[in-house]
Amino acid sequence: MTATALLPLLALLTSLLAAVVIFVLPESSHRVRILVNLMAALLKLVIVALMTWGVFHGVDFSVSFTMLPGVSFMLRADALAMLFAGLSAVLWLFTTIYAIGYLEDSPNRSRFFGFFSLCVASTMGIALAGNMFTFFLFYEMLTLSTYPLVVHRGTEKALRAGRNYISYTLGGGVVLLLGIAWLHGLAGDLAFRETGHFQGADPALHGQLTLIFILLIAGLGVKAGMFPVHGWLPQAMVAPAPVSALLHAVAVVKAGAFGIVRVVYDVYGIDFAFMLGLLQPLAWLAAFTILYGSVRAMAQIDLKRRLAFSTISQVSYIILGVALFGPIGTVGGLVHLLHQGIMKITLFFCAGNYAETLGVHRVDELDGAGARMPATSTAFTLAALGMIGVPPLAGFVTKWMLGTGALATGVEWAVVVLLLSSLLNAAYFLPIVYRLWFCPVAAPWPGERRWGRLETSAWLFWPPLITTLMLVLVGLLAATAFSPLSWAQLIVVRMYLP
Amino acid sequence: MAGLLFTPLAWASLSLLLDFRKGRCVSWLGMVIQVLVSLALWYAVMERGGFSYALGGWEAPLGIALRVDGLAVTFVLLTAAVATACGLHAGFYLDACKPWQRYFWPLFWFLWAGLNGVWLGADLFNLYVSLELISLAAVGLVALGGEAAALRAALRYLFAALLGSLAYLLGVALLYGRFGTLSLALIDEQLASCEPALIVALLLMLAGLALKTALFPLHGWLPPAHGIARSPVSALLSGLVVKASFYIAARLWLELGDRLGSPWLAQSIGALGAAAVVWGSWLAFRQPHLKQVVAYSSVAQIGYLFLLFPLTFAVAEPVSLLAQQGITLQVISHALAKAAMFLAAGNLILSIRSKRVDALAGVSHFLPFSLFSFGLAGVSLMGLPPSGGFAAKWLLLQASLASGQWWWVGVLLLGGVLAAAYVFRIYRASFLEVGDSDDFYHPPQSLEAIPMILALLALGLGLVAEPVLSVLSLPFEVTADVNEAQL
Amino acid sequence: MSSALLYALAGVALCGIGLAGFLLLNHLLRRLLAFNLIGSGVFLVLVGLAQHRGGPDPVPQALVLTGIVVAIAATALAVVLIRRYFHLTGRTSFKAESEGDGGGAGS
Amino acid sequence: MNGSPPLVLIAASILLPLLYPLLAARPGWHSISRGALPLLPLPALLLALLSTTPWTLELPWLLLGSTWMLDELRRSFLLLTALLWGTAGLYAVGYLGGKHLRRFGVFWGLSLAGNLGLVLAADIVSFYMFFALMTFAAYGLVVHVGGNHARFAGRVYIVMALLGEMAMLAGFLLAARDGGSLLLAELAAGIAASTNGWLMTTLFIIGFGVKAGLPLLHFWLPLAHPVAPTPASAVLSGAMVKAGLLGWLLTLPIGEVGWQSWGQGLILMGFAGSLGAAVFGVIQRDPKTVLAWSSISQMGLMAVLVGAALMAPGQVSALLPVIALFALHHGLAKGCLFLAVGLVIPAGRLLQSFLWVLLALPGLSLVGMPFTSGQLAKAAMKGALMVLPNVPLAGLLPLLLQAATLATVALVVRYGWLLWQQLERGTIPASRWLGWGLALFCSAVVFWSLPTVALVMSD
Repeated sequence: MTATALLPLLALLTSLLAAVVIFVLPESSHRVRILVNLMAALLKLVIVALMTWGVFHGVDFSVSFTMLPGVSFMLRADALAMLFAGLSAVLWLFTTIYAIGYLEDSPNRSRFFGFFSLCVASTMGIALAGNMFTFFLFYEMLTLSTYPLVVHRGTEKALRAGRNYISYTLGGGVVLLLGIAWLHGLAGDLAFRETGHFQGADPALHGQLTLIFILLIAGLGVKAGMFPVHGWLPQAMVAPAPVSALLHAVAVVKAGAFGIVRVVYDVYGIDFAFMLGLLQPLAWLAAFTILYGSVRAMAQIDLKRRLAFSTISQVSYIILGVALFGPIGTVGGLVHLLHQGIMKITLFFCAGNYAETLGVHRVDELDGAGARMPATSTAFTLAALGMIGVPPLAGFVTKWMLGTGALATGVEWAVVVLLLSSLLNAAYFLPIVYRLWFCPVAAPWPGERRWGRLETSAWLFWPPLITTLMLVLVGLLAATAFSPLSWAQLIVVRMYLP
Repeated sequence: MAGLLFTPLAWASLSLLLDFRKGRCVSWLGMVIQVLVSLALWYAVMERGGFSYALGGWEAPLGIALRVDGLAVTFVLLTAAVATACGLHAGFYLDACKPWQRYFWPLFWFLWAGLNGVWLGADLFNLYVSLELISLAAVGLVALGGEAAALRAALRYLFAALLGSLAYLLGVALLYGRFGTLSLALIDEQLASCEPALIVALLLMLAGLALKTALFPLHGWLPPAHGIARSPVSALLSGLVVKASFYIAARLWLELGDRLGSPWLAQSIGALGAAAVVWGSWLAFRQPHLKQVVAYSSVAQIGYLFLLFPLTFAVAEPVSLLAQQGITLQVISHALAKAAMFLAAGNLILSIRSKRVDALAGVSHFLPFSLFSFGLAGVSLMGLPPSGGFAAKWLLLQASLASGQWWWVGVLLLGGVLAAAYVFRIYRASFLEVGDSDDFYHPPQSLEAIPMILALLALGLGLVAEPVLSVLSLPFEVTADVNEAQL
Repeated sequence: MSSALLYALAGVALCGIGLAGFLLLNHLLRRLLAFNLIGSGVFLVLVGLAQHRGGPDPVPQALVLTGIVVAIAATALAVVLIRRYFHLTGRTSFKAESEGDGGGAGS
Repeated sequence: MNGSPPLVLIAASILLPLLYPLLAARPGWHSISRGALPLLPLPALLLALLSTTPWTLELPWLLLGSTWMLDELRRSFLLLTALLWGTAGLYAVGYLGGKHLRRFGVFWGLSLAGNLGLVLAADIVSFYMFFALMTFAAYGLVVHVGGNHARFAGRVYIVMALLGEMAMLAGFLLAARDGGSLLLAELAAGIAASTNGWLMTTLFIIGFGVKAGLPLLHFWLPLAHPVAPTPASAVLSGAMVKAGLLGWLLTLPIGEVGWQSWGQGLILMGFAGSLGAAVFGVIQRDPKTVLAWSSISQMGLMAVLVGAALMAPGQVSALLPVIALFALHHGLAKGCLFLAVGLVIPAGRLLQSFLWVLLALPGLSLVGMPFTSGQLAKAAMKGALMVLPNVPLAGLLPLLLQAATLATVALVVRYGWLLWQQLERGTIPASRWLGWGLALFCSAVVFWSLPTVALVMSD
């Protein structure tokens, strides 16, 4: 087996094997587990970096074998895959570090980290999947491996959220499966290809293809938290903070969004999807979700719930970008995949820090937290501003690209949506920022813990700061060669100019 | 090949003479031999294709004709795997102190012999005998629990099985009266036109077999029997025994159905299967006892199998092939997954000392291993990738879409969702945190490892479905040189 | 009407009677007997219908012999179970207990 | 980069205030971080003084590819910004107590970095970035004091600022598409050529109008400027509102033909603001509020000048220096006036009279008294406006200008009266005196020798 075939498998196996090792380790061997976790995360980062470098230079990493008659299991690393793989590899490292600190002294860590690794393995698989079938395989694996994470706390509330989560996602999975199976029956085993497969499809098939498209998007939309199938997301907030971070920033919602990108570009082909008249409704739906999520977020008092509705809103940016039918909009959507991940993970890390260090979960309890935890609050503030789209932070770059893309294709109303959404974002983020910095402490923190020199445990302290640095840098240095923006441009160049 | 039948029979007699512990040692040796023989058969079929073999040189109809092809050898291997796992598990699981437990081993071996007889049987009457052997052994195993409820379940099972067998036998009688032969292959050759008597015969046989397979609405006997039996027994029954009668029904249908069947018949059998999927799953969701959940899940999963009938009737050859492959994978994956599930459920029940689902609270804290096996098996039942259940579902989906019978698509998908509902109900119960005290019994690791291995096999089946299916499609060629096949 | 057909029809009639008994009777032993009746009917059909080559056909005879052996074994097993059941519960039918709680005392 | 100052100076002028928060946020370093306040704009001041020739700096790695530059217009704004922030910073050293000092330092540094950066920025994205940085950081200055008033003012400020930012962003997005370039310099041509020109112009007028206190967009100004700490009010009113003016100058299609009516509209709005603000201003009871209304009034006059430039493409080269001059004059004078609110009356009678003379000086300058910067600015403005063709209400123009002067007088008198009543006896730290004195010195003396002023005068 050559190196090009080996690397994608290795990228997958690092976390898969880590999961197995962690499951086998006894609950009490914390040090070994930490070591395994970190080593696997670092190793994966190296592998992904290698592959990214290779893909940049046009190396084709792929491996496949036949699973069922007419269906093959296929891993392939193209530029788009590396975008997502890179995101999950980088953020996995930080989330792992964070989770180690967050779950210190809590029960069931073996189970938690096992499924955590499994979840990342699935995400990696989703990123590297070379056809719809393989994608679905990992997509469902993701559903299953996140369930134990969501219900980790084992409370009645967590279990209810878990049931909701699993009903939504499995339901979506069923719809997706139907779409994929139908498509497979119609067109055979479809490997992802930059220009799609249906460029010159028989007009008689258009009706069926439209229906399949709707099925696929509906199935994927569940995970992407699109209206009206977003209901699981705010409830899944009962999960521990690192899980929420992972769910929102990397794994679940992104898997849905990434799948939609794959379907639109690499299965249907953007031109064909446009010709079928499918992108317009998708854009409307995305726009509505953007506004809906923001409006709902304003009414939430629980910090993590507010963040959850914000995710619903933000993920639809990606879909909007895809649906804009233009290279610049696509760049915006793809970049948002990454940027939103970095920003959202920072926000969740911070929310987790407040909860863990101060015992604070609600927005109105945050008064004056800025003075007590300045670094965390700075991170939160910057990420929130980034979400609003304040330059030079990550969110601005995407908003700018999306806006430019919308204008370039003559979709002026999308710009209005973007601006409105920015205002709404400001309306629900800025009050928090205000409370952090400008309100005096009203009452002693309900569950404050002292950690010595740093404002919180070092495991919890550094990850949000590093991701904050990243979210500043990806915006500030957007024009440099290996920035997410440039990478997205590379993808789009390869997608639009085959 | 004869070894496959004789080894179990010999061991059955042998272990009849011994008590439970000695029988255990002897039986383990027998399992090794049996597995080796099965592998050898597989090797032989791979080398030179399937073949027929007359036992002891006696030709049919008075002799016992055996016939092996890719499908048969797949099932032989499956039986070897599942039975070995259950046997190993039973060796640790069953309470050696109770005197009547020593009958486990003979019954176990008779069961195995009967199963191999069904897989390899070439004529209708030998299939009947094998079926009866299976039924009697299985009833015995169910009754092994010794309590009144177990006896009651066993009796109900026995009556259902006997009635089914007789209906089948009546069909056989009618066929023999018409053709004067018992060989399926010969009947297939002679069958030209569709006569009412033949249709009655086919219907009788199918009805009898459906009763034995516990097709909805004839499933009433199964949940009590499977639920009350000891876990390794339940695993055997659910994993293998019901598949035997289905195997015969499927072979009948595939040989004769295209001429004797009608769209109406095919669709109504499919509809019954669909009803089983929905109803079984729903009942599984409602059960208060863990093993009852698993047992009703069997009813639902068996429902899928009967989709074979509509999906192979009057459709193009490739579609029919897809459906057959799908059903075969479903049989295999269900056998593995359900065996794993029953064994894991047995472990869980040992640990929590209660059979109720709501007693599982807190288990995930201390017994993740068995729970994990249970969950992995559940993945296959739900038909989620990469499990064998998913591969099967995928093929069936393709077959339904390609044959234009899209209504089965809904059944397949709905079944998956319902399966998820009852599997996650168990999970939900076990994830509930109730205090930190570990007052659970921890079963030995070997008990925990066995269901895990089975579950992993079920899960991995999807990834290696292609090689498995290639064994399935090994060609059949009649070889005169029968002596070589004496294994 | 040939004698063969007569046998067969008689067999079918026996089957019918047995089946009715099997479904309608509650007492376990009676059900067992009804089962045996069905069995006899089936054997009669098997032997009766297979006369079409003029003389008696040895194959069905052999088959019926085997079938009888199987039926005896099954009956014996059933009797044992019924007896044990009666000892344990004092009942001779399923009806007395509520249906469907077979989950009883397994594992 | 030919003839331009060293790169390190450019970098330092932005980075020093930008990174200052890191210093300010350190606990226990109060005196150091407080003492560093006046030093922050020094590199920028040096940069403004040294840049005798325009320069351009390409930063392709920054954001979406950035360009910074300094031309004559920007240079005068940079001078104003640096001078005012410097003197206000000096004043702040003596003004600030220990309470929330770290927070104040953080926002001060960030606002300053934004204010300086937006002057240097020559491309849309970095301009917008610095503008937003200033806007958001200034919120921290506005609400610094705390309490209901400040919170309300802050809320009005941030809501209006956000609306402005959105209008700006929409305008920039449209302009970037139609102009096909991210350079500010090419915006005007792009807008003029586009069919959506009117939309972009409206968006820019609104977007920057919020900052510049255009009538109907001014609500935040009389609320926010008074509640901020005095040095912050000074920079808000003196320097930051000018950012709105600069935004207009950089984005509106100035110098393009065919925008007469827009120019006329802006002129009318400007006069309306200038006169209307006086009406509201004279009924206020807080000197700082009066000053805030005065800022609106003065910014109205500057809007008149921008309108004039929009109206008469031919006159742009003459008008721009005038606007820059006016901005410089107003910024420094207004800064002095704001800082004066925080002073006290000294003991000696002679000293008192001297103080009152000095206190009156910037006010008189605003009015346009001879030998003050105001006279020069007003004269330049009058001269520029009078030669314009087709000014709306051409006949009324002298009258309007007179009225505007009268409005200024009324406001200054009101301010003086209130100050007379409110100033108390007492002692204040020397640096407060020093800061105010320096501001006054700049406004009254240094002004005349500033390079841009010298340039205008030589014309």
